[in-house]
Amino acid sequence: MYTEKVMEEFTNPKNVGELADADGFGEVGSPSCGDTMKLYLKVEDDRIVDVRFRTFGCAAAIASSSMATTMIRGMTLAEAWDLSNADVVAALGGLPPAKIHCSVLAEAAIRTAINDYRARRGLSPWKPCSSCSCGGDGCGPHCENG
Amino acid sequence: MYTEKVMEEFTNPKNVGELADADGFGEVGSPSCGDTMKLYLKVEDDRIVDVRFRTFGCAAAIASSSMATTMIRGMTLAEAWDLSNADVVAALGGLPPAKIHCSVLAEAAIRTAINDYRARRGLSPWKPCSSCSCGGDGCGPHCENG
Amino acid sequence: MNDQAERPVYMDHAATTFIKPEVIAAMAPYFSQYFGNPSSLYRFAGEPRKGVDAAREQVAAALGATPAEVFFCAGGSEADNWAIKGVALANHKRGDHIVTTAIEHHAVLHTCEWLEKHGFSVTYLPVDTFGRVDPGDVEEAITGRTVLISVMTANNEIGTIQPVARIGRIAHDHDVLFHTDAVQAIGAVPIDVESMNIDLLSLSGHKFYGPKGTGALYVRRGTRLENLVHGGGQERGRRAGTENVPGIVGMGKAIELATADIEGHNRRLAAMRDRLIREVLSTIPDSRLNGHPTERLANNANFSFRYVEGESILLMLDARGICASTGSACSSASLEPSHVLLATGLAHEEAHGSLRLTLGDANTEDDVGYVLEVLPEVIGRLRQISPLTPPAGKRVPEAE
Amino acid sequence: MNDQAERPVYMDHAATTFIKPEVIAAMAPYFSQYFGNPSSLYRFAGEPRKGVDAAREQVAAALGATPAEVFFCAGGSEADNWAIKGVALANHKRGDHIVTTAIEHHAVLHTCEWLEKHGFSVTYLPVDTFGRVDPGDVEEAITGRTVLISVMTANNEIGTIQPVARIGRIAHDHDVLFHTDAVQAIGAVPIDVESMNIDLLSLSGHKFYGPKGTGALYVRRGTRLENLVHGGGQERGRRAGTENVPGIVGMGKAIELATADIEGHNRRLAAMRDRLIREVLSTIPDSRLNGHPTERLANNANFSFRYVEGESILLMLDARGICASTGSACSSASLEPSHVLLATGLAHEEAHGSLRLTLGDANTEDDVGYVLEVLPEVIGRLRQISPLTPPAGKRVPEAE
Ligand SMILES: Cc1ncc(COP(=O)(O)O)c(C=O)c1O
Ligand SMILES: Cc1ncc(COP(=O)(O)O)c(C=O)c1O
Repeated sequence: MYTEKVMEEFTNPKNVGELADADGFGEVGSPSCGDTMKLYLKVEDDRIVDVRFRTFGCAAAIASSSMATTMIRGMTLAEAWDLSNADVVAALGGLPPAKIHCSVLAEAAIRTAINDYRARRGLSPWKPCSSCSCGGDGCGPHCENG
Repeated sequence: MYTEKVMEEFTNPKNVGELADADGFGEVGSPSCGDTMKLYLKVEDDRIVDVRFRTFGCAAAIASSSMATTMIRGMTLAEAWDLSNADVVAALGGLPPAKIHCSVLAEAAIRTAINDYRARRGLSPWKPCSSCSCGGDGCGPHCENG
Repeated sequence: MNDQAERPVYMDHAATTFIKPEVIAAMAPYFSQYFGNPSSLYRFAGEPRKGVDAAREQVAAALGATPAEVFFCAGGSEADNWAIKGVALANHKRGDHIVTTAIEHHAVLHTCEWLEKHGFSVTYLPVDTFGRVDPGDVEEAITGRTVLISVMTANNEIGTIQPVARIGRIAHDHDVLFHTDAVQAIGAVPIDVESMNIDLLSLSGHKFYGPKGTGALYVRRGTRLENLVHGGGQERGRRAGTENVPGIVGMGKAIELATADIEGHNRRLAAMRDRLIREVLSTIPDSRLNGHPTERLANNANFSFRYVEGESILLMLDARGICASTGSACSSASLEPSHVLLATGLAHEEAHGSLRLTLGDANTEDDVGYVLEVLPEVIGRLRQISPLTPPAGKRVPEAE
Repeated sequence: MNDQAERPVYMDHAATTFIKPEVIAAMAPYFSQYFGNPSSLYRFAGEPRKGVDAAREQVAAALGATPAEVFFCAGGSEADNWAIKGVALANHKRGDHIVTTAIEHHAVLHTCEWLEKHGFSVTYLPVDTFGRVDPGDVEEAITGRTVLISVMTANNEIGTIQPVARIGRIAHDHDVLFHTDAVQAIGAVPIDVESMNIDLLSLSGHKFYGPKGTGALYVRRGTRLENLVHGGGQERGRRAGTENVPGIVGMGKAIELATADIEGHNRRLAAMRDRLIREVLSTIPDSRLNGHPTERLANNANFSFRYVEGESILLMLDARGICASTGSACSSASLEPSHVLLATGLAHEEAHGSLRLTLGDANTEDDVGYVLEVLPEVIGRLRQISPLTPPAGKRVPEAE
């Protein structure tokens, strides 16, 4: 059902934990819906220098959390914002169709944490393309409408 | 499906044929219904001294014909009239429920041939119990209502 | 009885076939080693799941379909019920009329009769003396309310092959779904659901050297179809019930083998069939061939012998170690003559005297020779017993 | 992964069982030697027919029924569909109401939902926190239009055994037919259809060490029931389709073995189950037992672990070579938490963290020991990952 890569990330997830001095924090999902994720970011010079997560959910949710956090470590916030769940799924070698939604959790947590970081700095939040009129050509950091 | 006895009677039926000088003849059934039997009786002193049949039908019909004709050989006409299909079935060691009706063919042919014999002698026909009001306690030759 | 009785000459492959050793070998590990439930999440369920997936590909390949269009079930009867009820109930807002033929298997006919009790109307098309449906009749029968046409690929009793591709074309021209019962046709008639415009197709594993209790329904992508068996999410939510993994694997293997060389297989069986037909008709008077002279299954020979009755023929042959059939196996306990033979115009008494010999992979020319030796004797013997046989002058010569 | 991965500790016998060697041995000759169609007339069909007859007697004996009341089909799902649709459709002039419970298998629930779409009304009775139905509720739910009560003998997820005999009594007092899905109960709960007033009962071979794709429906003599699969005259005209002879023979053998010593079997499994329950609850904080403390299947242990999710538990166990389940096998691909756990009053998050361990004949105390070693580690590990786990002070001690 799951790829070997998924099972590897799931059984040995990276970046599990909390950051007491996080610069950005995101919490998404609700346990009654099945998936919950908390994400902690440490940011230096607009770049993610440390990241931790905790996830309640199925193997796909945990593996996506591990993979996504590994991928954004070292990225600029703009790069991290652009990381889509499809990128995470690809890095995992695919997910069963019924489990794709689990990878959205990590994408959402990252964006929530980035906007938390921006809010703490007094910056206006970036918006996902779907909530503006850029037509999906680029939004958030790159978006004229942002 | 069939007992060994049925298969024995079927594969080696006794009394197959015709009697050119029959004293009684009965023909029952119709080929379009599946079963047909012709029965020839030779009678001496009210006793069946020879009997032959031809049957078109399934194995049960042929076996019943063979068994019934073997049983009535040597019987008085009254005894032969009383031979029921149940007696034939019992002698065959049983028949599948769906095939019981086949044994009725022989019973019917015997009675038809006996009444043909009686008609040729100017005697009134015997009736099966079901067609009189004796209540089934005994009919035909023994029946007060006969 | 005779020597042959122990290991009979089996000529009833339309009733059921033996399982090929390769099929048994393919199934074997799934009984004990890979016994897991394919729906389970752990790795131990991987082998059973892979087995089912591979079988789905094998079935799809045999039909020119995609694996996503193949749904496993428990046999040809279930597949027929599912296809016909499923289409009828799912489309009843669009229409309530079904077109089928008078010579379908009971799994189709009785299902149609059930639908008639539930508000549908059904046209049972006639067939010609060879058992062929006229595609023109199919076209004429279609009304604005027609939701389904169901015509079998090949008949189980007389072996007649129907002009399925032409009927499929007509169905699609009129935007009506087309189902075909291909239970007898797999391995004998090349199937391509695309070019033949087939929307639903039933098959049954034990008719092509696979296991009993296995079947499949091909359902063209996008076809509206209600479930017959509701429950768990197996078969992508369309047929509930824990998968019969060994059975499915066996059926997959069997259909692969059965369709690997249809032409060669047909050539071999048709040679034996044609010898049977030729010699029976020439040595046994008052005999006739039922079904189509050329458009017939390569393994099927169906005769009528006047003056004698089918079950008697069958049991006399059985006593000589030959397994054959009269009418279809499942109705052989009934007293009605075959509805198929009657539909081809046979009188009751001719229909009663029918014999079906269906050849299979293990039959040899020796088997054919033995049947050709025994059958005339049997018919002769029964004609001696029968009151319908014409008198001596016109009488059939006694078989030596 | 670990050593155990190759030959896992299998504790998912409610999903499916291995086949006992005696069962495989019983089936073997019917694949090749006795491959004939039991409906055929020749002697070669005698052995298959006898095999089916003997299996029918074995099933009847296990249920306290007569062979004439046993009908073979292809599994528990088909049996459930047949029983419920069959009774509903055959009795719809007398009524249109069905009483069942919220915790039935999907084969029952989805069938009832289908009937609701076709004009029937269905009462889904609640259960208590242990998953028990109150017979008083059953009685109250009966109306003048009720034609059927369907309550499972034992639940597949939490193992709770229902007061079936009392419900049967109530059904009969009110002249309503009573069906029970005994798929999980065979070999674990002694069944006597007479004293328990059961009119229809479903069973499935692969749940008691028999073959997959086999099942049976017990139908009390005289019960009005429509066919689900129409066609040939098999199963005395009530279930069409060439009989799956090897499967039927195997199921007969399996039920004979499974019911030979129910008490001894239960004693052995219950000892292991009780050890599992005792030690899991005492070593893993924030864990609870789902289902009834005593009225439960001897092989079933079902837990909820707070803060963690079922699929994760299951796959971590799988990585350590343990096969288990969360919710029912067939719905494990779905994202909904188990309808059974929700019906017992669990919150969504508790229902999500459930684990079902179901023991079987091959499990040993060593297996139990291994699970008791691995499970606390797995739960501990997942709780480390989970954001719901309470902070360190209140934290679960790390499993060593
Ligand atoms: C209680 C119950 N009923 C019905 C079924 C369906 O049985 P099968 O999968 O054999 O069709 C199952 C098995 O999953 C079950 O546990
Ligand atoms: C043409 C046809 N359709 C359907 C069936 C039913 O198949 P099964 O008996 O495997 O359910 C048969 C077999 O008897 C058949 O010959």
